[in-house]
Amino acid sequence: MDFSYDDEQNALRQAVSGLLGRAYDGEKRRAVVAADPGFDEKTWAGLAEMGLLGLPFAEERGGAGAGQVEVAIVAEEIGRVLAPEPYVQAVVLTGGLIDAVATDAQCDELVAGLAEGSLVPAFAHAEPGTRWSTAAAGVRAVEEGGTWRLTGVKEPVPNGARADVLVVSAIDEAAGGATRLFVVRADAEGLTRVGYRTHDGTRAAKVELAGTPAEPLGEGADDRTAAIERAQALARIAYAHESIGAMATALTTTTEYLRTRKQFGVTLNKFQALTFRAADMYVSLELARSTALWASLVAGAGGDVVTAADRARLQTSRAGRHIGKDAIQLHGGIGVTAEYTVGHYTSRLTAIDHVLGDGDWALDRLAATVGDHETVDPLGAPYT
Amino acid sequence: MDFSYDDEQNALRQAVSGLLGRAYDGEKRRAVVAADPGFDEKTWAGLAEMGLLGLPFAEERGGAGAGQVEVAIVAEEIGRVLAPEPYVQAVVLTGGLIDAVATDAQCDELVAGLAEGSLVPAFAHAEPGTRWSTAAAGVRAVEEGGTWRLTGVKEPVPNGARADVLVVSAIDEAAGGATRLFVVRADAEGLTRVGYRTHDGTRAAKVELAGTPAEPLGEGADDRTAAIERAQALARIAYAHESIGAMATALTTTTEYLRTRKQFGVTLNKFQALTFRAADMYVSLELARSTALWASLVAGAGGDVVTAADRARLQTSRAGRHIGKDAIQLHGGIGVTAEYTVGHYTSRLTAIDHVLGDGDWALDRLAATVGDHETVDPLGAPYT
Amino acid sequence: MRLQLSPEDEAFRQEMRTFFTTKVPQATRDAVAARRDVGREQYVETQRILNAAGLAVPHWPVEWGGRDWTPLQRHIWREEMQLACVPEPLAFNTSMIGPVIAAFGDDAQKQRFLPATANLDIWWCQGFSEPDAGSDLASLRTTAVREGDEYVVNGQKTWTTLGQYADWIFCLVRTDPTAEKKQRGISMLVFPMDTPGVTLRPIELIDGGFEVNEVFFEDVRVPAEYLIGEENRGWDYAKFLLGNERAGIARVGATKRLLADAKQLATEVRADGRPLSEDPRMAARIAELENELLALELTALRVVAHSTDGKPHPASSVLKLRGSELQQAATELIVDIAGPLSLASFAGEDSQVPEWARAATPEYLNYRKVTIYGGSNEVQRTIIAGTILGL
Amino acid sequence: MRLQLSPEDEAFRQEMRTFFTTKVPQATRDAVAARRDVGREQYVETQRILNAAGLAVPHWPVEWGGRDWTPLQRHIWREEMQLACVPEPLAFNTSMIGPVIAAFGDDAQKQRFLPATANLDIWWCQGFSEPDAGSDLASLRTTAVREGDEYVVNGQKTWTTLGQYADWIFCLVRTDPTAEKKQRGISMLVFPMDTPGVTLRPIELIDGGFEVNEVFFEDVRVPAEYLIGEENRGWDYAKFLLGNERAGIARVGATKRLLADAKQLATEVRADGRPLSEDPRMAARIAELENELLALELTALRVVAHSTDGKPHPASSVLKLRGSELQQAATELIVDIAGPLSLASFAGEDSQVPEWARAATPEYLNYRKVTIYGGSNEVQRTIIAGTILGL
Repeated sequence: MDFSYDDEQNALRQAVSGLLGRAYDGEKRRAVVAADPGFDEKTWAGLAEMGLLGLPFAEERGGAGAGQVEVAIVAEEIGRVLAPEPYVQAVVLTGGLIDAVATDAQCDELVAGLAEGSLVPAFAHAEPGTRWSTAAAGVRAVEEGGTWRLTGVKEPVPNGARADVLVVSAIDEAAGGATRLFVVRADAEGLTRVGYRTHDGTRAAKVELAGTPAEPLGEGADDRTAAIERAQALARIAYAHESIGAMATALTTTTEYLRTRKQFGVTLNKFQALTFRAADMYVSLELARSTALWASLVAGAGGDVVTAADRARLQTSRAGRHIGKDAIQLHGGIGVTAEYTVGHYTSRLTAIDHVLGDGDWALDRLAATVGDHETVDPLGAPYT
Repeated sequence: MDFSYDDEQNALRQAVSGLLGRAYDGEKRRAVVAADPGFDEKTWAGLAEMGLLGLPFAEERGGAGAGQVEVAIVAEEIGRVLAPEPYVQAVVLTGGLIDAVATDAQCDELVAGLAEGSLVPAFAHAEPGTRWSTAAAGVRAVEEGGTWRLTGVKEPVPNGARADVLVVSAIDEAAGGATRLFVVRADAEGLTRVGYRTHDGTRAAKVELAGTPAEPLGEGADDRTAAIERAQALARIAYAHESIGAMATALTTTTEYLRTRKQFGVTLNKFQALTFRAADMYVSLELARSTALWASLVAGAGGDVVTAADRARLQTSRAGRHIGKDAIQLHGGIGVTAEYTVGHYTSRLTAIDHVLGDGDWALDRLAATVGDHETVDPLGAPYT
Repeated sequence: MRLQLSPEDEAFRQEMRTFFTTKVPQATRDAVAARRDVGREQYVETQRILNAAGLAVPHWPVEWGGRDWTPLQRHIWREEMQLACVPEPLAFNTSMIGPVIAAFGDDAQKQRFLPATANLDIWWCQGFSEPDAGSDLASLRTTAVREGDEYVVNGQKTWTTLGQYADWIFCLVRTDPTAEKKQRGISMLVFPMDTPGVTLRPIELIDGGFEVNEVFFEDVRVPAEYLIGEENRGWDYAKFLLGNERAGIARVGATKRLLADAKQLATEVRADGRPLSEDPRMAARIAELENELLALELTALRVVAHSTDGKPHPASSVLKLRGSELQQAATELIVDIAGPLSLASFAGEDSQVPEWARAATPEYLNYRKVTIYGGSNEVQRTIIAGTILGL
Repeated sequence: MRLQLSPEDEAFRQEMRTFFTTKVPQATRDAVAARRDVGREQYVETQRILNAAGLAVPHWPVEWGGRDWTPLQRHIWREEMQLACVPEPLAFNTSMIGPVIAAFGDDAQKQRFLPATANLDIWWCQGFSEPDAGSDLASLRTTAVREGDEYVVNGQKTWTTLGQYADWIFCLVRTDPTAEKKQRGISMLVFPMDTPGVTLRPIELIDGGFEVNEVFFEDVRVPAEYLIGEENRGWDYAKFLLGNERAGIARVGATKRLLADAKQLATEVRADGRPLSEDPRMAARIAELENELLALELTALRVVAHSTDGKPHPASSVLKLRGSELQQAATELIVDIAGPLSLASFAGEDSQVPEWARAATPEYLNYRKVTIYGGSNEVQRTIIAGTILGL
């Protein structure tokens, strides 16, 4: 057991932090998120150049063959400066799904394109009638004369308008109602995408498919919910780290404010009720950090990544709400303005909390199996 | 709508407070609860003399014909000094059940005896296999040759060893498994009672019935769970007031301690983190007080007393835990000693919380019907 | 003690309920119900309807439109208004500057301002907070120097809510910088927002909306007749103003509406094949919130019953503290009911995500303000600990 | 980074697990499991078994019985001990006075005390707190005046845990009342509890048990050779002692046992005709607590991994703070599972209420202490805010 970063990992963190720190110091983020596509294409290219967009994929597929801990480092640095680049969505979730399911030929195009920065994929999965499900519901896939066509609406689809290629989940009635995955090109006929800004400055879209031609992802007509579950679990873990980065900045921003802001003739850190709340924020942060880190290690060790991801999600959801709320409260009025940074952290934490299942959702899943084990051994089965 | 006490009510409070204040100032309570029966027979007689033991019963039955608010005043003053006399158990719960169900002849003996202080009744209802139920489970009632006989175990029975007469709930298989009520005399054959001290200084007992002769309470073979439900609801409301009294003293004891105890050269009320916690305790207390008071008024107005009692119980359970815990914490080490008073308040609040359903239990019942109304109107149906 | 309303109060409640649900335009009430922004015109139109019926400023002196109601009647009036989704009369006019002018203004000021204030012919905004004087209001630095018949005002105010709609501003300014206690050198001035030297800068909030502003004063010349009351007594007037009409701060009616909406929405959203409302933990969460709101409402009624002497009851702080927490809890609940749909926050009308789900998170974020403004909850705890508990 | 234990550590864990579950008498472990009081004899017997196997004082210097283990090994040792319901070696001996004597005592003291301390031949108790010096330890007033070869001690200590079992006491006393900083005039003395002038008064706790005491000193004559280290440097030794061996304070293993018990008990208690464990809100409550405990355990492992320099990691305060809260939450959970049965708290053996349910509330009440002792949680928050966050 070893919870310390090695030299290479520290170097990676420094490199990512350098790139993103330059890209988003001061007011730059507000300008970037004000205009479509809601992130900076140059920074995206920079991430690609550094090899970060192919980080988790095998070298023979154009990736770097790195582990979960490396992905976690990037996600944490993304969170630290609220970089709006869709790293977790494009690389971990969509890229991970492609990598797990696609044919070699598809990977040659899609994974390699993602890794080199030339192709941004998005996963069109959520539907207005579903709730953090692994299955599709209203979108249908039908084969006619050798061509698969999709019909229905996906929304909200993170980065759905900007994406160069969409991975779309759909019900195949011919395969017994299985949820299958398809690749839809940006220029496909019958594809309508209406993008919009979301509260955290990123982008989502309504994606309408009207007999839109699509290519099955991978071979066979298998139900893909297990692959979706696993990719979502890895994305939850990466998001946990993005949250940790955001919480860490929210906390340091708050403590800095308490040290410098004066009220009633003294700096705010003279008020014990406030400093104690900051201490409680630190406790929440460190406990969440431990859990997120552990979940990454479980993924690397080949353990039960789905349960580990639920555990990380529950802990970071609770911590994110606690820290997000109190960071604003301890700032007072300035905390709710868009001109000051701390509120954006709260906004982003709230978005992450709702993107792939919130804390109560994860808790429901954990509660359903709480009787199956006597105690939790983080270093033993089923996690290692 | 009027939430203020009238002159008579204020006089009642003063009288009760005078009696109990004299009985339990200083160390007197510790001496009283150290010896059986766990309360002071003289104080009980004093309560009877003042007419408090017959407060809610009709004058023609030997009572005072007073309302729920008067009962609440007595209960609150009981709580304020932690008087160990079983007022809510004997008068509100057991007495209320007798008053609601018994024949006139039974009332002439039992209610009158209770009111004049000569007879302490107890309700033997809980069984090791039940959980805050209105029904009996393991204790059976069988009629043989005109004599009813009860068999089974009741435990824990509050004041079960001291009681002069027991009201026992039992299953009558001949009446389709109905829960019926019976009167069992202290000297009945086959009755074994083993009393013990409980953590809050009061007494409970294991009551074993082995073919014990018993007299049906009231006429007819009706199932009595509705009457039990109602009597329990009124007892929950009275307990809510007893809790309010206890919380109020726990809070004033705490604020007094913060004002006088010195640490690091200053009194504790100079530490904002501590005074803010005291402020939060006050908020909990006042919100609980409002709910308890309202529930008493609902009972008086003939409204849905069962739901109102659940609402009062939920609110006082949460407040009691909050105040009980923080009162000790703000005291530090002295708070966990039996030689200082505040811990006893926490102990008593914990006992009350578990005697007729705890906060989560009440919340489950409220949650089951939360969809039945759009909003709660405390001044409208079904509460008035 | 009596639970029921008296027949008179019951009739009063019915009268209010009928008025609010029939006389205020449905479109305006729908906008409030859907938690859409209400525009300046809708505010003005509503307040004029209320004022015409004597329902805009019932707590003012009778000669200026007040109604001499009991505290309970005022409470019922306000709660019914919130339950009916009626935009409340503008607080800056009716609860703040109006009562101050009625109490401390001279006759000319009363004649000139009070009718127009009640009718929202003048839209007032507040100039109290400054960038370096938030909760510590007495540290304000905006100066007013007397020059002949005028004051010359220089400085900066912030958190001026709806200043973009305002015709006039009421301001705290420092008129005696040499006063020993910093509270003693403060005065209250009023002047039009279009006076030369006044500029306004809107502040974007984290929900993307604009409701507060910075207001800058550069050699603003204000006629001395716009001084309210006496010079250097502005602190007293500010305290009077801030302590005034605390009864409404619990916002029970508004939170009741949020909760009622949440309940309905939870029946519409499906999770794992059944309505979310049937999830035991969601049902318990709603039921607990509903019970806490009941406790708050009952506490408000107790406070109302004991505030006949006109002074704010010390437990008012409980109402602000808990009322703001419950407002926030209700908006958080709605975000969680929306779940993944909450991510479509700024989608357009053609979105398949319902409007309420799109509005949920921006509203949740916006509501972070309610534990900060109107005396932050830290200030309320200080009041409770000091004034009530003697700590 | 690596999740798995190394093969050596895995083998070490197995070795510990096997030892604790086979070499410590079952009756003693059953008593701990049932949360009954463990008597003096069982403590002594257990510690001697551990000491004979080199498992009582592994963190001491090797020459006095220490093992030179890694921090992780010490962590595993302690957690496995708690999981196996083994009474831990007496902290006053092994974590407090032992390390102080090993670090600051003279050779004679080491020879005389350390082996007997490791083997619990001497049972030590602590004389630090005083009635008017709780968290503010440096204000202590017990005096020791040098007279020839002796110190004469007068004063009073309190919160002396298990003093009723103790052979010796280690005390902080004021030897220089004129010192400018009150911390500077303090020394550490040790002496037998049966020295003339020492009296002990047990303090009853709210659970009815006796575990702490007041200790009074009236002209107690202590040979000067019982001074530990240098005169007037006692504060340094106390700080060393209190900072020592923070790794165990999370008590994860013990809370794991409580939670595992709670889960089992919830399957045995029936509510509304089904096991309480199947109630969705009860299951969620347990699962959330379990997840919080996991987070705490992982944090303890992170701290362990970074404490090779021997100094307590600043995040140790997180472990104490959260660890004590979770212990309390687990005992509260068990009371709530017991529900109405919890009211039979002091029933006898013939009760039909199971023993665990009778013990539940007294234990819950007793556990209120864990957020108070060992540096109250307010002290821990002060440390986090000051040392870690720089506030």
